[in-house]
Amino acid sequence: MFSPEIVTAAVLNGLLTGAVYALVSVALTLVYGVLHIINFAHGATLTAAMFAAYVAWQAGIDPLVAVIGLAPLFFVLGYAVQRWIIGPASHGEDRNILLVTLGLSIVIENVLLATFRSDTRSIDVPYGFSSVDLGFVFLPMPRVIAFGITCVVALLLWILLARTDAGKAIRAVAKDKLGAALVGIDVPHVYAVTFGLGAACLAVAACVLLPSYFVNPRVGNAYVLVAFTVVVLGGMGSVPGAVIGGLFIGIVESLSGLYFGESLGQLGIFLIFILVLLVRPTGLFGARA
Amino acid sequence: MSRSGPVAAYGPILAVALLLAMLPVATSANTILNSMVMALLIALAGQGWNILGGYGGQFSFGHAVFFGTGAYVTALLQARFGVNAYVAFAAGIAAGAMVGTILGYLSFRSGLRGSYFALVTLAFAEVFRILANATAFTGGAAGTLVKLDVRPENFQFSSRAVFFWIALGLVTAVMLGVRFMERSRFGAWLVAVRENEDAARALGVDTLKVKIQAITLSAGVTAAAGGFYVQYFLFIDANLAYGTWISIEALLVPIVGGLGTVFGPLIGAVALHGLAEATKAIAGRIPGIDLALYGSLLVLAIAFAPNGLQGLMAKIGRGLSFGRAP
Amino acid sequence: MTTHRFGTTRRQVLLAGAGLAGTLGMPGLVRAQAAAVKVGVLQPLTGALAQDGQAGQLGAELAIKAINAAGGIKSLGGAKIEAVMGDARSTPEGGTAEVERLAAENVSAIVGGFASPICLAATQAASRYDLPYIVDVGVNDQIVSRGLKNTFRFAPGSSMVSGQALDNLVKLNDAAGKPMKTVVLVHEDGLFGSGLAKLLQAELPKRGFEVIDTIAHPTPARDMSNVALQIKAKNPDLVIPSSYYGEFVLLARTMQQQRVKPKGIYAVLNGAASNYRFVKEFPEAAQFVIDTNHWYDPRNATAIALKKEVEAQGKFFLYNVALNYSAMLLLADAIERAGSADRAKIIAALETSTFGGHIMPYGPTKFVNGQNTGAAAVNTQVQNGDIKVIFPEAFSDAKAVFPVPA
Amino acid sequence: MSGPLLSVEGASKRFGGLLAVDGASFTVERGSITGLIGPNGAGKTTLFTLVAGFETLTAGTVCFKGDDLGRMPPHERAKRGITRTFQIVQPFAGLTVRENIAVGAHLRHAARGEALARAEAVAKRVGLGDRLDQPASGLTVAGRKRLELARALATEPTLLLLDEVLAGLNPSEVRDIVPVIREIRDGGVTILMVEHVMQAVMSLCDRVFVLAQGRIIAQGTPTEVTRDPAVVEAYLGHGAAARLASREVARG
Repeated sequence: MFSPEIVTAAVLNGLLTGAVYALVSVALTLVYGVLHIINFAHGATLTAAMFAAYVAWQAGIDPLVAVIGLAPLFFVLGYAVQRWIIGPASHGEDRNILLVTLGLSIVIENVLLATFRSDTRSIDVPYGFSSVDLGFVFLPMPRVIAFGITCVVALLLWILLARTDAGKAIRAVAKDKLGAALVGIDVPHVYAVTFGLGAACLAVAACVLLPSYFVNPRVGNAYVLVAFTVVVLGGMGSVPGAVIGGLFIGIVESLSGLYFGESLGQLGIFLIFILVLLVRPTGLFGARA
Repeated sequence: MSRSGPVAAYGPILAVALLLAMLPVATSANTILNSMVMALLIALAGQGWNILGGYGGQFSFGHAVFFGTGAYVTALLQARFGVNAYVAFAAGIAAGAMVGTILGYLSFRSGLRGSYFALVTLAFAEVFRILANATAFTGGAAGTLVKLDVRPENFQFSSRAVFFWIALGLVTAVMLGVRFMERSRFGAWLVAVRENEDAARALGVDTLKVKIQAITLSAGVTAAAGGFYVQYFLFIDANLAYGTWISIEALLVPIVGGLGTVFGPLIGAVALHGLAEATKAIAGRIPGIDLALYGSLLVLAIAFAPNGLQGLMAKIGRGLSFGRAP
Repeated sequence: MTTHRFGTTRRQVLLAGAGLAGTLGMPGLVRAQAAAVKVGVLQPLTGALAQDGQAGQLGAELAIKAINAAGGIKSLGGAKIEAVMGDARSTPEGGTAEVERLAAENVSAIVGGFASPICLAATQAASRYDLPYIVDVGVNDQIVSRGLKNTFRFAPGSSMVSGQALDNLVKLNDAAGKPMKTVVLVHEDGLFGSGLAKLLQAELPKRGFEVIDTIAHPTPARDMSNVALQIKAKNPDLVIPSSYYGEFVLLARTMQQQRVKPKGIYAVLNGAASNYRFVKEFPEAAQFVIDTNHWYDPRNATAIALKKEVEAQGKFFLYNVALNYSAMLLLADAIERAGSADRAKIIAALETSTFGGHIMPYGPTKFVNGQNTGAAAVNTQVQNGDIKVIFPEAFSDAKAVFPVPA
Repeated sequence: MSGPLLSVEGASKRFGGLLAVDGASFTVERGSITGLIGPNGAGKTTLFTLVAGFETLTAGTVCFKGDDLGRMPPHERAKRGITRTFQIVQPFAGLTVRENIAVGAHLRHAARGEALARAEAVAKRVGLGDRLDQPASGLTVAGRKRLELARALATEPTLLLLDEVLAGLNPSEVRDIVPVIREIRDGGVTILMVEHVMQAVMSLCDRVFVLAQGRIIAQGTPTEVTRDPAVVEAYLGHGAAARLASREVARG
């Protein structure tokens, strides 16, 4: 039905889109894996980060430069929010965490609305319209860069988790928070660090997303459901699972969009999501719940 | 509560209902009536959620799937097949309940619990939303309009007060039903499932069956809210029917009001509705400020009343009685 | 029936007030005491449609400012118009709740709504009070086809717009020597996109065009690469998109990235091609995009002055501003002729309106079953960083660039 | 009626590479208290869950009143008259003692009033009569053990499966609860218990089966079994029996 060129191009495009999904999902899965909560404020945080990148751009800083400052900034913000708002307000109860993050997402979205109004804004970076020409397909430069940065971030995160003491502490808390507390790990601190890492990942995602996308006070929500799908597919709490799952979903979405239409393409994602949950809720890529 | 007689059990519900029923007599302000109709509608949807989430401990993030099915079936049967509105409304409830049975069978049979169950419901709602948006039969993205023909036999009334009474009647009936459930074997088993599934199974509780029955009931009640929505606004589209807003409202009100309690959803709905109106009145003209305030107050409420408003009131009550003690 | 009794009572009070003003018959005295006429301005100020809602509100406010500055409603002794703002929160429930509040605050009429679902719910709620309601944008045809006596739509509905879009396209194409033969339709699967696509699919072949593909996409869409790729593969002469702002921006940008260059982009009721933000942010991607949409009359002196005023506030002169400005003037004219703030009289005055003092490229207003048959959409084209009207010629301020030079 | 109440034939359960229960066979006679003992990791609890239906057999059969239970789920078994307790107590924490027990009573009594009355009676039997309206979460460990027992008893079982119901109790608490268990049996309920507290096993059980590494290695009265060299070896390690025997010979 479609020529091989288009199909190949669709796969490559899906891969590039998938990289952003991966980044957004890594943040989600990290928080889930350690805190065992579903963070309802995930989308709003992404939106906030995109507005931060937008403000930086208005001040003359390219998002790809701004990321150097925004990622640490969002780490600190994420840390603070978990440590001093979500943690204390939720009294450690799952349903309260759910409500607190829900409340936070309402606050974030509407503060953004009050500040920036609801206009959909986009930025025109110098490399915005340049492409990598593969002969049969043009790959948009901003998204190629996004792909590269995602790979770097995933690698850094993996090193952090696997090779550093902080990573060990995070993994210990994820496995058994009581045990971790018994051996002297400061669990609230680890929670906050994890939350901060998640927010930092979102800041990176925001910075690579902005040059090729747009921003308005509700934009983050478009990525949340997909991120959930990716996280479930990759196994809740599994970082490598989220990366592979993100890329996979990107390709599936692209191809099903091509063959079944864009609207039903998203349907395809959710059907996969439901199927995986019903058949193998621990995810396709291992990671025992 | 376990040994109270029928008067203590059902009396307060009827008393509250009677008191509320006076509202249209006390005020003819349609602003208030409309606002209360919406609050009751959310209370109804939330009571549905409460049956499964509050009593059964199965948190759904996708009750929109039931609300929307109730709404669409009610609307489509009238708009496409000229079915009588009341029949369509009943069919909407049945259809919603059926979707609940199927969804429950699929997910509970696979042993989904906790976050996994929450996510699968979310995904189902999203699938229904996309389908309703893309299918010609549902009117696609343009939605379905019920013909405006204000006659009581069409479940359309010129007076907001009548809608108010109907909504109140539905909420009251469901509250009585939930109280009855609380005092039945099914209710005891459902709570046992929430508290500890393995222990319940050991005591002879068919947990799968109980959960499926609970989600069926739950879905039927929330579907009733959807059907009522259609009769009130005479219009439904995919985002209204299956959007996340109703899933969130439905879970928010019982949690805020008091999870697994008969009055929780009603208290939560009235409180949250009042909060939204109040913040709107305070916030002035900059868009978003009111909702930001609303969100902040929500977070504060959870921080200081973690067991819902009823828990808070109970705490205050205890505090007062301790204070009075010599 | 409580509501009706309540409504009647209020109306009787108002009637008594108007009668009093009439019997006094002393303009000077009355002017000093003339009670303001309350008018509801209902817009989605928060939520998904807030951008449009805020623009609409601005238009209504500017109109009220102008009316009051010019002496208010003369037949009511110079009564000022007082706006009561309502936020529909981008949902039908929100719209209904605000109509109830506005009705309780005794407004004489309501202007606005913007989105079709909001308009459907709000007009119906207003009809309970026989409260005149002027729909500003809401293009769904069912808004005015339900037989609500209180409902008037100043702007064209979707069938009118799409009919005009087709007619104008044929004329443009004929004038250019029929360079366009093949068409790809791209539409959002939301409220107006799918209906429009269906209509175009049926009508275009009758007018000599071949629709070689129809591509639907969701809102929000995260990626338009596939759509661009498919367009590239089909290589049509003309692309007809109907999408909301964000998605069209994505599409236009992606097409540019993928070097997809059809001979023309002819949009219908497009969110972006008539939006200065898009033109400003992506001048290259926006260049020569044609839209069929609501637009102000660029030759109208008031419109030009108004545009300056809005832009001086650092805001964009979106069509919502012009439409709500005009709709409010239309309402003021009806109140003037009714000589009363009474709802029924305003409805009667609107029914017989021939109002021509608006800033839209329309003829005199004439309502048939609530629809202004004098309304019309025009073709705009982005030319060198500005949005120009290119068709019909009676209102144009630039010549069409059609087809786009390769 | 003839034949044992419960007979397990060649029961095996494999978890991945681990054979937790390996062809175990034993019987429980009507009206008896039968013990299932063995060192840690012997597979007692697994065998127990197989009988209760919480796990399915890899091989073998579990017959109750002569019928093969096959893959019957736990709640069906409870209806047939097999009810278990949990080693780690699993109270319905949010409910009162009365409501907890009523859940069990509802199995045979649909009406709420009856179930509550029944719960009260059972609570008195196990010594919880004065704590009926306390929340279950507020009970002491001993109280929770009694609650576990009461809930199971409220289902009116024919065969009661007690999983280390005495574990975690101090000696005086054990002394208090042993007669309760005996009374239950005297009331006509057959009991199969997995137990670690040997003192209780010795005083309660009519017959004992010893499980080691997934196999039944010995059976008999408590006294017989404790003299069995295989059992001593299983508990104390290889060669222990011989050493003990030689010591006794030397003393004798």
